Amino acid sequence: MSHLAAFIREQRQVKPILLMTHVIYGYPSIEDSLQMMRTLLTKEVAILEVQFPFSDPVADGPVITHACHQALENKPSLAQCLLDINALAEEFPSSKVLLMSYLNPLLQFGFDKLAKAMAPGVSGVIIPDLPIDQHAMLKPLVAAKIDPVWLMIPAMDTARIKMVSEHAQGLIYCVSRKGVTGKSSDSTTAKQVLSDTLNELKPLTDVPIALGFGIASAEQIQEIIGQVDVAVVGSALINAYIEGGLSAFSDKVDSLLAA
Amino acid sequence: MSHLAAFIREQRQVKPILLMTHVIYGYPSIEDSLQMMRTLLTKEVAILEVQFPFSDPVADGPVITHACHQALENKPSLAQCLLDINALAEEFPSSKVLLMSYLNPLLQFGFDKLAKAMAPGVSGVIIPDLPIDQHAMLKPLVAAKIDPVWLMIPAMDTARIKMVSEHAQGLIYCVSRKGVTGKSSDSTTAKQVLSDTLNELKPLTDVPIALGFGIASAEQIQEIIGQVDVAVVGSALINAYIEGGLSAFSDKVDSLLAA
Amino acid sequence: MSDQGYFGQYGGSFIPEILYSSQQQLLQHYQEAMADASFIQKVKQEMQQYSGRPTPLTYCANLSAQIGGAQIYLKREDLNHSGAHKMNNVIGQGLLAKRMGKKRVIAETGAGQHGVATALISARLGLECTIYMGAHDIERQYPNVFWMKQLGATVVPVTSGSQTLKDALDEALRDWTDSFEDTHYLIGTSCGCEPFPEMVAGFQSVIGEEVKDQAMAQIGAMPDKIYACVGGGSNACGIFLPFVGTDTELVGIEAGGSGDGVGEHAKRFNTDQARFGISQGFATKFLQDEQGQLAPTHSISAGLDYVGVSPILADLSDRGLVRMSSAKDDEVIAAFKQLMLSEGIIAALESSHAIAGGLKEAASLSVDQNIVINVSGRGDKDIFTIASALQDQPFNDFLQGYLNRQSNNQGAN
Amino acid sequence: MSDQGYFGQYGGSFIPEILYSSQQQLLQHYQEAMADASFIQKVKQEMQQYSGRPTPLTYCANLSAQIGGAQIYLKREDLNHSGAHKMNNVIGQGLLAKRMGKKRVIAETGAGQHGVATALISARLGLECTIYMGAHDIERQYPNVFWMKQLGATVVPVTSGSQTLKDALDEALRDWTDSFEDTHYLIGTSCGCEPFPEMVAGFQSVIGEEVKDQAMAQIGAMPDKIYACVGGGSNACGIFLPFVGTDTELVGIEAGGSGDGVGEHAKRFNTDQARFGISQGFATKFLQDEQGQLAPTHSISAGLDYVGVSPILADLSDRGLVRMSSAKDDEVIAAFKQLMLSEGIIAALESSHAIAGGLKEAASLSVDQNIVINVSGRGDKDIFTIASALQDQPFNDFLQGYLNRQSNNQGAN
Ligand SMILES: Cc1ncc(COP(=O)(O)O)c(C=O)c1O
Ligand SMILES: Cc1ncc(COP(=O)(O)O)c(C=O)c1O
Repeated sequence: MSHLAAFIREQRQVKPILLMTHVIYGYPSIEDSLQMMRTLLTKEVAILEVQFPFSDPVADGPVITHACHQALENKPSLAQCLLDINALAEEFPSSKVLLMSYLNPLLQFGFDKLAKAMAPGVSGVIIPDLPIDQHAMLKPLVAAKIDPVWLMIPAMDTARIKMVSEHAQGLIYCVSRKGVTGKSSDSTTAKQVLSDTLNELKPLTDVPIALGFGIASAEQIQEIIGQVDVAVVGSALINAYIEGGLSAFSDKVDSLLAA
Repeated sequence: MSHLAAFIREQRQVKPILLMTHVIYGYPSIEDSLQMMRTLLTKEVAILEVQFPFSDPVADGPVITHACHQALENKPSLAQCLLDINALAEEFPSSKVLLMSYLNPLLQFGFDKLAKAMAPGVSGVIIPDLPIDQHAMLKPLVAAKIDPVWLMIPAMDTARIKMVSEHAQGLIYCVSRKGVTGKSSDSTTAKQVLSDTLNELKPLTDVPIALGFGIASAEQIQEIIGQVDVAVVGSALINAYIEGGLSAFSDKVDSLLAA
Repeated sequence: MSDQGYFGQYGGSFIPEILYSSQQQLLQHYQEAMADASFIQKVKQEMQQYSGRPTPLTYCANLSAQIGGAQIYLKREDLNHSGAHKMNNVIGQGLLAKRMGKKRVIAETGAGQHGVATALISARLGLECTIYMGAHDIERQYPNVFWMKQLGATVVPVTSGSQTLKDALDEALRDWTDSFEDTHYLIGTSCGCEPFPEMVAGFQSVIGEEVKDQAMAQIGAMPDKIYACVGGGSNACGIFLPFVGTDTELVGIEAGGSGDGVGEHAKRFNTDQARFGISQGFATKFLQDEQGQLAPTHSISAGLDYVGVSPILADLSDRGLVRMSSAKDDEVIAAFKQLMLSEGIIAALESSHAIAGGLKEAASLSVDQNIVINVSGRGDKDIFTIASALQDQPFNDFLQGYLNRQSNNQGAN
Repeated sequence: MSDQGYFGQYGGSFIPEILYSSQQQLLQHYQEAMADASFIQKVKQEMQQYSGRPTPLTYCANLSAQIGGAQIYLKREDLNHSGAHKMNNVIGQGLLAKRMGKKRVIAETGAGQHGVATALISARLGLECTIYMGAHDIERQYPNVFWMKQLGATVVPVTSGSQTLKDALDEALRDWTDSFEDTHYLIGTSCGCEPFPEMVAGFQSVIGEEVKDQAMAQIGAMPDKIYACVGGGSNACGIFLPFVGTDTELVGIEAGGSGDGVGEHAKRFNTDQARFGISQGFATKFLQDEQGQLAPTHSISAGLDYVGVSPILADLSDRGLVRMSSAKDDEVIAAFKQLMLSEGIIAALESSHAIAGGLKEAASLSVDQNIVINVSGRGDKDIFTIASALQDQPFNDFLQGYLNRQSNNQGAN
């Protein structure tokens, strides 16, 4: 079975919920972004999600979109990104590293080539503009035991939840109902819909579940303990960096880990 | 028969050609325009043509048009104009005074009223935008023995030349073939057409003939001696005034009279 | 239609003798052309294939509901090539000028709409083109001047008198007295000496003819009332004439301007500042002072501030066959906005007078009555006037930015 | 037409999962609507009664003679309400949005033409309207922004990325992921996820359908070649599709820009700077770098500089059913002028690309061949660009004078 799934289950033995944190490769500079990753890995964050920037990140909100465009100023290359994060994965075996990007940069790189370049250290990939219907595109990754992390949303219809559960391997990434990254949706109804959907999913699969979009504090993480295995924090960390640089970033991570 | 015609014939006994000069009532000021008229009459110019300004003088060129608009700044009234020029006519019996204006100011004044107000001193009226076909409009003037001075042009068709000759009384005003006041048309062909037309007219009437438009010098006057009874000078005098004021105006008159 | 060029006491021909023969020539060719089915066909064809006629009749559901009275339909002359009804007239006269063998046309223009239309048809028909435009109007309407020049026309600024439309007309007449042998005077509205009022109204009557068919097809009845703005009167004549003497009431809307004082409006009806007069080649109601001097005019829409009016409308009004009303500048802006917001149609400010007049009266009509308002032209040409009226700062910033870029470029060259 | 939203290898649906259900809803309603004769009838009626269709086919005698080759005809989409073919699409999608019970529409716009068209139809149909427009484009095209705002639309400047059309599209998609329950995304060209490319091309196909009838009536034969400019591809699809597989050759003209360097043009064909890619919801040829980052574009016409192209055209080109060519900025200005001076038609700079392409090829055709060039829009909107290209000083003086009057007025208030 999936290394990623196994890793998460093992960690969950001791932790009520795991933290998955997000860094953009090349923001604010390639050096600093690697520094952020190091910080996170040193603090033993369970999962590190590295976003390779794309010029048109339609699923991202203003904070990450802006950060991606700044990152692109530094002309990041996907090949180098994968070398760098493989090295980190090797250096910090007690965390898992995931790649996140949009379809086109990966498509241009080529999925066969990508499968090779992600191995051995990058466990999975998140592609927000690749719908589950297109799962066949990722065959080369699956063949190489790299887990596509499919997204699901609350109130997704049953047929599609099934499709996700059938193709899920290491992790299922559940995002809040509406909008783009950085927007929290904490209306009670939204929460109700979410738990209904999770209840519909869980009987269908034993793949671990991550919940993301809009989680910015330890409190919010506390709230979802018991519902999912992994809490994803993205924009909140970038905001911390924007406000206070690397040290604020580091403090933010600590406060989240305290959850 | 017409006093005006009689006057011209009488003068022509001693002069090869008579001079008809043009002044705009109210330009540059009512006072100065009266002063110009006095100058002309003192020099015993045969005929004084006084133009009562109109806002839209379509048959006039830039010089007179501009002068008319300046004259209007002084808010001239036709009633006062007629009083003023009647007084001059009385003061200088050895010249004849004609009124020139466009149709609308006269129409608004009313032709019955106009007939009364022109008498006794103003012998005739020139209305460039009143075609001969409309002669009936001037009945009240004709009844009061005030002469409509009809315009004719070279190459006018025979029927219309006839019409003019039938309705002409004191003077027929022949203008050059094309364009507006201030434009001379001294091409030889133009001259030929002109004399052809005059030759067509003369057998039909013994009313004196004036020739106008573009006559600016004694030489030009010399040239038409024998062809017509009266030479009309308009813009040239205003140009003289514009260039050198009243004295230049006066000198210009002298040079013209020297013809 | 006219009797020797007269419409009741109005109309006629009061032009310098010099123009007599060219006017007679025009008259004769016009009458011949109108009797020539192939010419009529050619005009029809150019109106369709070049200008896109027929223009639609647009039902305004939202606007009618908002007003809560009559059902409101718009005749969409704004969809003509050039963006105004002016195109109908220039197509007709342009083809006539070609038929007469003229090499050149001249025209007067106020807003510049007729100037642009004339420049367009001149390019299309291969005629030289000179446009007379008041220096004052040029200042206000430069974008139209820009296009005229781009189209190869010579634009002559008229600096005499009030430097507006009437002076441009005077100047065009002066040019014509000098050039009639090879030049046609392509007058832009239903004014001037015979046969211009009848000719222009005739070419524009395609508007009303279409409305008849469209009303039958879309309403199933003739409209109860038709509204048109009245400058010189050509769009009004065009939509009115086919309905004269029918049960449809015809309402002309003049420029009420900013007030009723002399020079504050362009009303030739319902004011004692205008009365019978003769100038610019014809007899009609002119705004004039007691001395008979033509008076200054004002309107927020450059296309409506003309001192005279079509002799055809003056006569129809005397005979009670057309009713004349007016709309003030502020009512016009309000109507412009209401139409824009409720139906997504940007009408010319000239046309917005008709809309203001129509909406005002529609309210008191019943829901089973139908009115047609003539949208004589489109309003994008009026962006400077509208932006100014609304004091739109971003527009000023945009212009400033453009100017800055320009001076930089020129620096670079 | 499409196979599950695919056109060969292009098209498809690559959107965030969040949009899946609203896309499915749109797909279903679209298919139902297309099967509903009364809906089709309603679209036809609005196209005629609101936008003035059919637009004419104009024969250009002077231009054809000048070129000395094929007979040149123009399809006059510039005579649509709003001044461009964009109106055909917004009428169709606007009525569909109403049918779906949506209260609001959102749209991306580059030049602002689609933004204005969307704002117009939104006012007409009583829909709330939000337009996303690159901050950079807003600066260049403020007059269109002015009208959108006057029409009651909310215009959101997009300050991310290149601040042009593609970023506006990204931002509109982001809005949609948040608002799809009551909002229809009214995309402006034949791009995006299923069913947008097919739907937009379908509503635009009225152009080509009309050309078929008009060619028969006016030429007595189908045209030998048809030319259209290609930005996103909607006007090209509209005039091409009814002719695909016939003997008429279909030629698309892209923006050749100022040169062939990266960021100097907007060619997605005949350049190795563009290749198969997937973004903005669909697969097509995208201008992109080796990392797959979408590339910057340039064109003198804001409406053509889009980084992708309709998947329908990408496929037709692969299959040899459409030929792709391009015209450079300076050729475009020259063609714009030549058409204006010879026929009195002021074409949009976008459309002038098609004219440049058509005239270039017409010369080498025989006089008994016929070509149709699609004039997708009118050019008065481009006055700032043209005046700048021609460095027209009087225009600058006019603007300066306007600004001076403005500051005086504001002083007065
Ligand atoms: C759009 C529009 N409507 C109306 C007019 C007024 O002219 P008329 O009264 O001859 O229709 C003009 C004149 O420029 C115009 O441009
Ligand atoms: C007049 C005009 N033509 C063409 C285009 C390009 O769009 P498309 O390729 O979808 O027709 C635009 C886009 O703004 C436009 O305004």
